[in-house]
Amino acid sequence: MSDLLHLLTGERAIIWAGAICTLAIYTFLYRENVVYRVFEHFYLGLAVGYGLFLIVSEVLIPKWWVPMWDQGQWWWAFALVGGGMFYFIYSQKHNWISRLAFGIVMGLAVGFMFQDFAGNNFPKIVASLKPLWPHHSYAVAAGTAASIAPHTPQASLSVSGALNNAVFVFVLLTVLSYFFFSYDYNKHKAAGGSARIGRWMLMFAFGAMFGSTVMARMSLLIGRVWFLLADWLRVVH
Amino acid sequence: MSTGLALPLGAFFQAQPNHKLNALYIAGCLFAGGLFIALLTQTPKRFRKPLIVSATFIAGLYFSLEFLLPPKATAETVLASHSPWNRTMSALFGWFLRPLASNSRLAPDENWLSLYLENVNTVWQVIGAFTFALGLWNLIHLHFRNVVHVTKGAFASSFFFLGLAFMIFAGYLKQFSGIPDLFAFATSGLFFQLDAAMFSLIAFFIISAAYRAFRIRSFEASIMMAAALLVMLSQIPVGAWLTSWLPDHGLLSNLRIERVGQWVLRQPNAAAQRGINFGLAVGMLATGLRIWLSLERGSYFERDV
Amino acid sequence: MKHANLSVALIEFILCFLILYKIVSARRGAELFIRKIPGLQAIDEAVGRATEMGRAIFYSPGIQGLNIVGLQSMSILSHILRLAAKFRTRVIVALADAVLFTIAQEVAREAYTHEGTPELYEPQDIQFLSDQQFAYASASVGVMTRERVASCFYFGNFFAESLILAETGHHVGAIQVAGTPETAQLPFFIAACDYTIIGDEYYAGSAYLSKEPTLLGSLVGQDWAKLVLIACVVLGVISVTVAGISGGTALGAQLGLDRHWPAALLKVVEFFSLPVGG
Amino acid sequence: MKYLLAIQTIDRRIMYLLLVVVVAIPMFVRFQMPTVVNPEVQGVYDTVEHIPHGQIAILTGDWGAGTIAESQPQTAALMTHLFRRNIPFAILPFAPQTSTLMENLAEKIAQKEGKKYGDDWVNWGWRVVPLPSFFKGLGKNLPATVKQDYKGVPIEKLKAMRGIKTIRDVGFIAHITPVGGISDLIAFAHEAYGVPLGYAPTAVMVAQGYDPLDANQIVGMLPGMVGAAQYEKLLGIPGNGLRWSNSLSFAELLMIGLVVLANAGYFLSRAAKGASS
Repeated sequence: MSDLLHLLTGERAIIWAGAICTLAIYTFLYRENVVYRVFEHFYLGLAVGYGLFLIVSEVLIPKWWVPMWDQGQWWWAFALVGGGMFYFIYSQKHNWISRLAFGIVMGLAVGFMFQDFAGNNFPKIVASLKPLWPHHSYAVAAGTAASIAPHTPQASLSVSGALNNAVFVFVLLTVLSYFFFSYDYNKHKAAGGSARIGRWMLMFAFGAMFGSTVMARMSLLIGRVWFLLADWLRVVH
Repeated sequence: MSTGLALPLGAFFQAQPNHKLNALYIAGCLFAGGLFIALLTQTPKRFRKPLIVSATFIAGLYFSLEFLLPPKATAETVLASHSPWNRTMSALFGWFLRPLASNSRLAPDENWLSLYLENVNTVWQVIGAFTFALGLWNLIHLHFRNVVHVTKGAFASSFFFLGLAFMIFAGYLKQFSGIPDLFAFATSGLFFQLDAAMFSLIAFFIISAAYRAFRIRSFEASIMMAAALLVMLSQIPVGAWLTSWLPDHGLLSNLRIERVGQWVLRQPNAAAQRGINFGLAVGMLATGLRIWLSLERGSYFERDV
Repeated sequence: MKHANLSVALIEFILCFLILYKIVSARRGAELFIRKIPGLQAIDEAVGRATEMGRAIFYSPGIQGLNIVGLQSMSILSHILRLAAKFRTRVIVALADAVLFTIAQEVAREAYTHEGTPELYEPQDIQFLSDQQFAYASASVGVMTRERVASCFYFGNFFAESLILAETGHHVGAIQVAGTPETAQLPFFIAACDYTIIGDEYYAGSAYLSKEPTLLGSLVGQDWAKLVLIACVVLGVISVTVAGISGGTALGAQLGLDRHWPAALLKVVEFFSLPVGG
Repeated sequence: MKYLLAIQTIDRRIMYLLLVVVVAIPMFVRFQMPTVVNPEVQGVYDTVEHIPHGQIAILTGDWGAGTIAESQPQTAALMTHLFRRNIPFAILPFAPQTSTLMENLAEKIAQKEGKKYGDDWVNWGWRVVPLPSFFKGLGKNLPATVKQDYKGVPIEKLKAMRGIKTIRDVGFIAHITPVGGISDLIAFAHEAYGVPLGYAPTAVMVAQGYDPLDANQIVGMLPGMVGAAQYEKLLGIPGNGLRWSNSLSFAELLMIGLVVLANAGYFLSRAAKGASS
């Protein structure tokens, strides 16, 4: 029995299954068809089962059941009540109780925003403060320099560095100017011009992002083709 | 929380080593919870909205305050410093800073609220896990209907159940019987493979998308195309080979395509992204603020409860 | 950053104050101007086209759960559902999160009731697919091709699956509108969709579509907040530039600027970079 | 005219077929294209080169089978480098399959380099933990926070972890990922404790990586497969990274070729139309 299981789940079996799955999905490239449809639904079932498995084995058992039952922390039973509140969404009469639960979840979710905002943006504001004129290195009065983040203005700045900084600040400001919604660009030509340049800069950046992503996406395919040729068909080594 | 209140509460929330007693306690919890919900169902209409509003606000307060209140180290610094600013601060907020600085349970970068971070996170995770069945039920219901009513999708839908049953069975074997083979097969042989195959479809789609979109039709499309081609060329050895006749050092070396590509990514691209992200951050802050203070509008938020 | 320092708290307070102040003044009836956002205008066109063709609309709020982005997506969904209900056009919503799924059901029921057509609400059209990224994508493209949807909307947090969805939508001939705060996915939506909403136009969506004073006020407040950020950057750039010139050049030394000016100006930079928790 | 139209409307299935063909060719035919090392790759290399002995490195990641072609050579290159420098490292996977993939890879490289589990590397195992509190724990008491490795062995018993008390004994963290998430590590490991961070994203996340790189929040970056190939070059061990990047070049050339073709058709047909009217 265990031999059979081993054979059915051994390395070769995994590779064969993988190859069949891969080819089935790839049929979609030609057109939607019954093979794809079958594997799509099979995949969906596996995915939902996998999600369920993760929730049970990684959250509910170690974080809820074990503390509550094995370690005697009985108050975890309240979590069941909390979770149960969500299910009132199906009650016509007491629907609002689920709203209370959603309210708490939303509250917790938005509570992060201050930390998120500061953590992600303040270092970037500092990094945007770039000198625009070349200069030699110099010392600053004691007590100020130590706390200044990496972009120490004390280092010297070359002409090309200053130019780079100027480009950076120019793009940053024009792009920001594009995102003003309450400003009538038709009335203010200068601001409108800045916003238009901002949009061009955005398109340029998007092009660059697209270009740099191609590499990643091709890599995925390379991984798959390698799998099919080397692991499955064994025609390359 | 004052120590006067904390002590009895702490004594009450003790782990219960005795399984039978523990079961009793759990039953008590569930009973209390049921009572609580029963009480909620009796809440008069006019109290419901205020209740939701305050629950949302209080829930949001925890992480906000944990971040915004100073940690122990700051309190110590302010109290110890003699600068006029810090002296004013100690005079004004001494009642708050002194107990914070003298609390021995806290690490330098913690305040009182930091102590509960892990617990709050876990509770959040556990309660979130309980909601999974909401979606699962919908899927099962939908495909079950397909199969039973033998609709057009019945054949395919039956494979949904096959996959689901297989994964649950394999997971069960691994988790509760300690046989990992089938689960390894279900994940490494099927699920992860399907994942990888689906993911790699993007490689095909990126070609057809680029082929269609990158035409010199408009100025904007042309800029986008130029930047994309430039960056793509700069990333592959052939690109480097194209401009390898340029010197390695000096002014002209900056025109080597790999350097131009680098420059595009590091200067204009990074700046543009930073611009977008500043805007997004403000948008997130505003939307978050509206939700937190229950100022948000739209069907879901305005409905009567 | 683990705890706010004074400058963080101060700036965040100022930004929040501006937003709230504008919300309050808008609620009191202040007149507000909002410029046109082409991508958002296209929503009506896309709904109209599905109606003309008598085919369904596909809506995806991305693969993340209940967060600020997801809730914003629900506001946009609500607008689309109401429009579609008016024209009696079917909308299929594909979800990847159980909690958001229940909210979407609520939003749908609400939208159809609001338009006086509660009988059109089909619970089966609000579908939870999978919380696994590519299983979700695979099921979504399956639905899109089989239903031959006429319009697709993608509003929410998208990751790599963005292009799978958008290219498939294009191949089935749908008119597509997308918007996401995930900057990395914008290029793909721009390449494959007919209209793409960029950056925080996403957060402007609900305000723009509903013209609700609170939301419009918030949008104007956001503009002011961005202005504050721009002012910080400009002020900082001027400071470090002058500091550099006066501290690092002979001219600066000659003018006696090297001692006091840089130190004073660097205070501005320092403001943003106090040590963590300090 | 007909041809001009045809090259503007090539059927997508033909393009897909061509793509598979050009990707497969370099797998059959071995050859080497020239490789130039970027400064951000050099940055990671130099940092690893200077981790003081007595400290450990942490390799975090959340990659899976899907991005194996990028994440695996990146991880392999970093592991090889750490092994060769005799710096023990800990694997901290953020996804269950990453744990297995990274562990298997470490085993494979260890065999080649003559290294042993427990002495030269450990696997802390996959854990669903909120990063903030986990890193806070590492800052206070590392062994008490990690507790045990993926096999359940208490980490104090592992030689590699001897003398490691807090995160301050961690000289380098590399994050190998297809989904980003570096900002969390920046906030909770770098900003909070000053640990140098290396970033090995898949190419898709690279553009976003330049932001923290510019702000000096990370010491460097291995951009996707090409980054791995460059790292392999620095180490002097040609591996899959270098080989697969040939396929990559071919695929990108195909794409550039198609775009150019389409535009040429578009341009010429417009010119032809202009001439006839």
